[in-house]
Amino acid sequence: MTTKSRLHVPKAHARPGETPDFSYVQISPAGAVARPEINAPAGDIADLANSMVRVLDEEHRAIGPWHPHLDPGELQIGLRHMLLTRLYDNRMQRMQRQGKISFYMRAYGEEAVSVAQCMALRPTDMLFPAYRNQGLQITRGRPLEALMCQALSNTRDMCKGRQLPVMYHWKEGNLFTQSGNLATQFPQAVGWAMAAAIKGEDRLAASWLGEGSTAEADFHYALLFAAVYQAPVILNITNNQWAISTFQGFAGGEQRSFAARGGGYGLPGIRVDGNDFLATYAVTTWAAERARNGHGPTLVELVTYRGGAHSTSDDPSRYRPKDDYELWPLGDPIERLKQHLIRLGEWSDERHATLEAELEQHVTDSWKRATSYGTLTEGPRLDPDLLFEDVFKEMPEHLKRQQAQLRALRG
Amino acid sequence: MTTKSRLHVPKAHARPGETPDFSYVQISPAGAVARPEINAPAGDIADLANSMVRVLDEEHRAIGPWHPHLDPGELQIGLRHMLLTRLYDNRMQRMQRQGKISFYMRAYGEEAVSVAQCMALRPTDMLFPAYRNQGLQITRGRPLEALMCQALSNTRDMCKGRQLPVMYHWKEGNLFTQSGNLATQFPQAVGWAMAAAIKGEDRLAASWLGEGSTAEADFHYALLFAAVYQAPVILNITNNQWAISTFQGFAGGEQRSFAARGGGYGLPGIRVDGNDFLATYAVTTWAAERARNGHGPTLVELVTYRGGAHSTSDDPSRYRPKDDYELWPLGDPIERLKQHLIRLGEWSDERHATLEAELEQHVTDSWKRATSYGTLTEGPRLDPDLLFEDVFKEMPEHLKRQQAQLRALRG
Amino acid sequence: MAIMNMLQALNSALDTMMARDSSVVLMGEDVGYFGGVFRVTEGLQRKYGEHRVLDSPIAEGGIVATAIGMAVHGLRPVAEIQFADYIYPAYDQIVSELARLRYRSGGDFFAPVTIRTPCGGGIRGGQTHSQSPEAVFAHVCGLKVVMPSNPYDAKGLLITAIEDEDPVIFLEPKRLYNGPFYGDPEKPAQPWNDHPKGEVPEGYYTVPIGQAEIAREGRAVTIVTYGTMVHVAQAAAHTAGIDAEIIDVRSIVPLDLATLTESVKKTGRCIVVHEATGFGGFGGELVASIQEACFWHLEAPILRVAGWDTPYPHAFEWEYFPGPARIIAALKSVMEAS
Amino acid sequence: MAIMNMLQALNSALDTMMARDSSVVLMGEDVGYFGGVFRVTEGLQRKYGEHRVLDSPIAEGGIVATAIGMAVHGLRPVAEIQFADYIYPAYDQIVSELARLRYRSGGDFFAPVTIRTPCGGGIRGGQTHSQSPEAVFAHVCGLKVVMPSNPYDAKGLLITAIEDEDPVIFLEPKRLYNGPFYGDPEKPAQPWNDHPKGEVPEGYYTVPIGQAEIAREGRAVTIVTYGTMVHVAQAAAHTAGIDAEIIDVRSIVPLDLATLTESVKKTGRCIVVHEATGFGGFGGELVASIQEACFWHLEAPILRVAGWDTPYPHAFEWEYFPGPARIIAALKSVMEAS
Ligand SMILES: Cc1ncc(C[n+]2csc(CCOP(=O)(O)OP(=O)(O)O)c2C)c(N)n1
Ligand SMILES: Cc1ncc(C[n+]2csc(CCOP(=O)(O)OP(=O)(O)O)c2C)c(N)n1
Ligand SMILES: [Mg+2]
Ligand SMILES: [Mg+2]
Repeated sequence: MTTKSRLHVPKAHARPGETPDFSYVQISPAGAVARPEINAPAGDIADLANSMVRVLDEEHRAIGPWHPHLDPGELQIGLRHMLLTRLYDNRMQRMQRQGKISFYMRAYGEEAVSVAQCMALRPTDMLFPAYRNQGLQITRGRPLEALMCQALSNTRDMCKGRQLPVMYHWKEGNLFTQSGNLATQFPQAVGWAMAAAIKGEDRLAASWLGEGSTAEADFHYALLFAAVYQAPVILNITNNQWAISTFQGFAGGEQRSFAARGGGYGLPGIRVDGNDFLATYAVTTWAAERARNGHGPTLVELVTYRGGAHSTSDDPSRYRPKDDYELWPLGDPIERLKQHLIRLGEWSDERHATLEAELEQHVTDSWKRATSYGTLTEGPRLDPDLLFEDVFKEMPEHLKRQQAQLRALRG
Repeated sequence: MTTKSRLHVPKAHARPGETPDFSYVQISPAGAVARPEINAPAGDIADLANSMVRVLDEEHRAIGPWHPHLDPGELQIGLRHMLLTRLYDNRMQRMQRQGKISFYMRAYGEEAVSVAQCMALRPTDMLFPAYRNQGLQITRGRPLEALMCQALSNTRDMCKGRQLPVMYHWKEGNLFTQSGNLATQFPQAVGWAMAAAIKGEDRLAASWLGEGSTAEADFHYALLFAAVYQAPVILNITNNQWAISTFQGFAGGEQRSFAARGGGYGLPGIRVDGNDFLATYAVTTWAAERARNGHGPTLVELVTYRGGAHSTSDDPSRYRPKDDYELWPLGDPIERLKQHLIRLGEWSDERHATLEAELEQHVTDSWKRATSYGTLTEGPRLDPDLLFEDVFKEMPEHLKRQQAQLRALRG
Repeated sequence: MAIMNMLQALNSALDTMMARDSSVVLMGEDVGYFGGVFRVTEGLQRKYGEHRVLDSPIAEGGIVATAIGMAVHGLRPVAEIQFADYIYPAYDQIVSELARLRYRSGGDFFAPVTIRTPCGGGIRGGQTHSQSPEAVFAHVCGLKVVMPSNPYDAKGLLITAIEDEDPVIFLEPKRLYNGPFYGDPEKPAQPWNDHPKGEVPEGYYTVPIGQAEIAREGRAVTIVTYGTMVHVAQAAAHTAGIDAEIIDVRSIVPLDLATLTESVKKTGRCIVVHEATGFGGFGGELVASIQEACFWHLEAPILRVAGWDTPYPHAFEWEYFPGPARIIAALKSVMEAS
Repeated sequence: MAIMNMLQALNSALDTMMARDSSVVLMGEDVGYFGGVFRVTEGLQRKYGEHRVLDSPIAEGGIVATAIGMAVHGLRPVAEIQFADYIYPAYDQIVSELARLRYRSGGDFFAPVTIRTPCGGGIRGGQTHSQSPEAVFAHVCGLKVVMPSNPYDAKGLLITAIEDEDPVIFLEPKRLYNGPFYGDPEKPAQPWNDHPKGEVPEGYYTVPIGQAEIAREGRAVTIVTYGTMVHVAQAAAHTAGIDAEIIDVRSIVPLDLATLTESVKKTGRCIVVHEATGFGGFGGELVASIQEACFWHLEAPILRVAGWDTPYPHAFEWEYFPGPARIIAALKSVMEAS
């Protein structure tokens, strides 16, 4: 049967033992893509989905019409948030290995997505993240300690022990509760944006999902409803090339960019170098201005790479070459912004080392404080009575009975 | 709240009492659209989604590169099938009004879609219809009587009384069972086509749904899986402008053609005048050749108009102008093919009248035979024992018990 | 007070709430300009504008998902799913999201969405316009689930549902829209005029979620039921001349177990009746809970009368429907047991 | 015979069937090159090629829909849903299509699709990697639903499921993949080596769908359960020193009611145990059916022990899990009743 099959089966660029081959990634030169007006009709700017907006060139200069002309101070803040995200991630991964937390997922290699995009939005904009957007929390100023308490499911866990690590939320920070179910947040963000429009606000919603998650129905619903009602929303696809072991070709990436999905629905799709902090910032600003000025939704594809394992439960050496990330043609977002700042004369290796040490210390201090509120295995524990709360606003009789039963059992 | 709302709400072209305004329908002149090679890559032929393939011009001549050069004999067969579809529909609608059947849905105004497309495919190709594709059954030679028995839920009903009228199927005719749930057939057709490819066959699958149904998740799944595995399938959208009372704008048709959805997934989308028998035939042939020759799936949008009510439960005068269909710019498919044949010297009003009388008689005879096998209210009835069959291949104990219970009740 | 059928009562509930609370918005397929295929939202777009009564794409999952987002931003969406048979494309958003937002976010986020949908058979709708899926929602913690059996309750419960801070699945037995149904399709349809529950206040009032109602008092046996079957059970008890107490559950979640068990302790016998497929249906929960609470009072096994374990077939609608004959048979069986 | 854990047994079932029948194809997220996140399909793509072991897009609804189409064209697809918690996007295709094709087409079309999915908690998976959704499938007529509790049954039932002409929802209690679990998370994990059901024939054999198994004989009380809870019930009965008969339901649909009721008639007492949320769960069906059939033999109400009516929380996994303490409490309660 196999031999006569005519089915097309997408191919990964390389498997373990093979040489990474990233020739499939279509890359535009920095500065090459024009920046349309924010009121350009979707039909006129379809090419944005097939090119790649880039600002930083190979010499780490910022060039072209998308150059956002940020202050060096802002760039340094961006660098700091990205670095903090990475150091936080690394520490948490280690803590998972040591059995302090049950599970973890890093954003390694894709830190610019959350940090640059969040900086381009207003604090009043509502964000609907996926699980690899911890950078949004950090950029909005969430204390690491709060994130750690969540990952520890301890007595200060914002989720009251109910969610896996990394499933954060922050009501005051306008960061929505994360779901274990992929893509569900995408059309919810559209609904939020529809409500903002109905209320006549100029706030907007933004959401993220992985390229693998674009296969879910919720991706389609989001694009459709956003287009039909012209909702003020930015729909972001973090294309890090992998969905666990599955190459982006199985999500439809062989045929076409993911940004190109937008056009058919009538919303502009724009593809950007997601490891280029400046380009990512600029594209997000452009999409936000569109939304805020009543020109509707935008679909953004951020081309990046999942530098590490999918999660602490994963072992990528089983399905892709070990040196993949080193050979990834769009480089590392932190390194690239660092070099750009150095080139601007606004940064140095020494300052970088100092910053890193400072942030490491910050992570250490935060961890110390966080663990003082308990870990999965030690210290104070959340009250098991909480198990029955928040199923409903008010606890119905049957849950009260069950709560009493559990209390009795615990003696 | 309403006053400050910035939400965009799609608008119908006209409401009852207003003058129909079809200026929103983008129409290409007959013969204007180029016919690409069947192996043209999707990316190169994106424009097919934004133009409209038409062959019959205003003078009823067939012109341009899509002219399929069919024998007059074949055209006459097409005319016959379309006319039979219409007469069948009209009779069944009357029979519903008389209480002989519980429900009915006509294909009035869109007969060319099923008839021309079916004629362009091979009998071995597997068809996954929606509920307004009775023309597929008729074109494949299904006796009307069989369709009527289904609509009557009588003793010869292929569905054994289980489905609403119009929910036909025909296993020997390679016509899949229809669902009351919109759009579910679309990705199923893709799965069938994937199996055909795995088996190395050159058979293909085709499926249909309404433009309103493109909003369902299954539409997205179908396009995605078809594109990823390059399945030999033709995915047809019958855009008859309405989904019950809801104008196509609410399905995303304001922004863009429905054919344009294909491009983002990497499959060619092609828009065709669905009331032009020749154009519809030609486009389907082209898509079929693509699929059969290993060039993958095609998304076809057939632009047409729902000339009548949604179903016998509907009253369109509540939501659209009464004279809508008369003013529809693409005319009537039967009338247009008839005039073309007359112009070719291969038809006349007299022959048409004779044919109509013959087919009316055929409908009458079929109805007589069909009703002899029972109606909903009279004559022989299906054995209620059948209620419990076919839930599973073999009836499990609990259903046997229930069957016995019902038998006992019936005494 | 006015006489209303169930459609009018539901319309009045929506109208009342839209007038009182500008955050209430309606959405669904054909609900706007047209007023819904059953006309429950008739006139409301004209009155409140097309920004508060939204026609939606045919995408049940998208409707619920965007309703969640709207509710998170402070609106009170009432989403219509055209038929309960078509709610499954939204099942993931309902089960994984709507029902769990509050829990997973430690109480910080929640979405007070009401999902209205016509359910049940008896209108020649065939297998895809007749389903009663209450069981697949009742099992999902975090959802409230209600099913009214008359205009008065329909309006009062719908107002309560819209005001409720939790999501509510609001199931409307479509066979009751125009009048009560006593289980005999041969008899002419009855209007709500003659029924005491057809009298409905014009303005605001509520019927609490979480309370069953005794629809008929009796001492010999308890019939626990809801929706259309409340009336069918009445007819059956009447025909059989059995002094049955009939309890209209009304609120499937939370369930008013106290009212149920009190009755069964009194009568010592019980049958559970619903239109949905029996196997794995909500009747199982009712029987299990009642037998646990009332075991020592029971003089006969609790029997269930429910739809057969098949789809709802077009031609055999009345063979499928758990009508008076089956209820009477069950009543007799539990009455005779000893 | 070989010693296999449940992962190996499932893999062996797939391997056996792929070798015997070239129409068997596998599909699912990460099942191909990688061999599945739990490694159930490990090595099979290498052996049978990437046209018979397909990596799928992350679209559960699309996976089931295309599997239906494939099955209609004569293939025998075995689709993996990565976690049972993620099966809901496919719910419509399963409920409205897969379960009903044969019925609605008068027997002319059908789709023998097997859907495998890991279910249950106890692996620190939090609220979205721990669910047991058997009840929302058991209620859907046209589906068979099975849940094995050991490697021997897992392989035999999976082979039967693949050969079955009807669709089968195949639920794999993931906590049992590597060894039996007796309910105490503090105790070191046990391998399947020492368990008699860890001995599994290398080749083809079947375990029938529709037959329960007596996992432990006893005379004092019947415990009706399935999946992980079979072992937890064993431990509980052992600890409590109660002569319980434990029935492993195995096949949820069709249900082997005869084996259940025979046991309960013998013991006169019964508890029903499952991991899923209790309210509206499959336990209700079990209790309702058993009390109906065994009423006159029952010496105590039938009690249910199940997951609390909340999501499965990460930090309170073991407070949530219906472990030995709760089972023992229920056993004592029914034993003492009189
Ligand atoms: C509905 C659903 N299906 C499957 C999964 C299991 N799963 C978790 S992450 C993942 C891969 C997601 O890949 P992608 O969307 O590309 O995001 P990335 O991990 O690359 O950031 C899968 C399949 C899930 N969480 N939810
Ligand atoms: C899943 C689902 N949702 C809703 C419905 C109710 N419904 C039946 S037909 C219809 C309109 C379909 O419009 P379209 O797809 O354009 O097809 P047309 O009737 O125009 O041929 C609707 C909403 C349904 N049958 N299935
Ligand atoms: Mg990814
Ligand atoms: Mg239509």
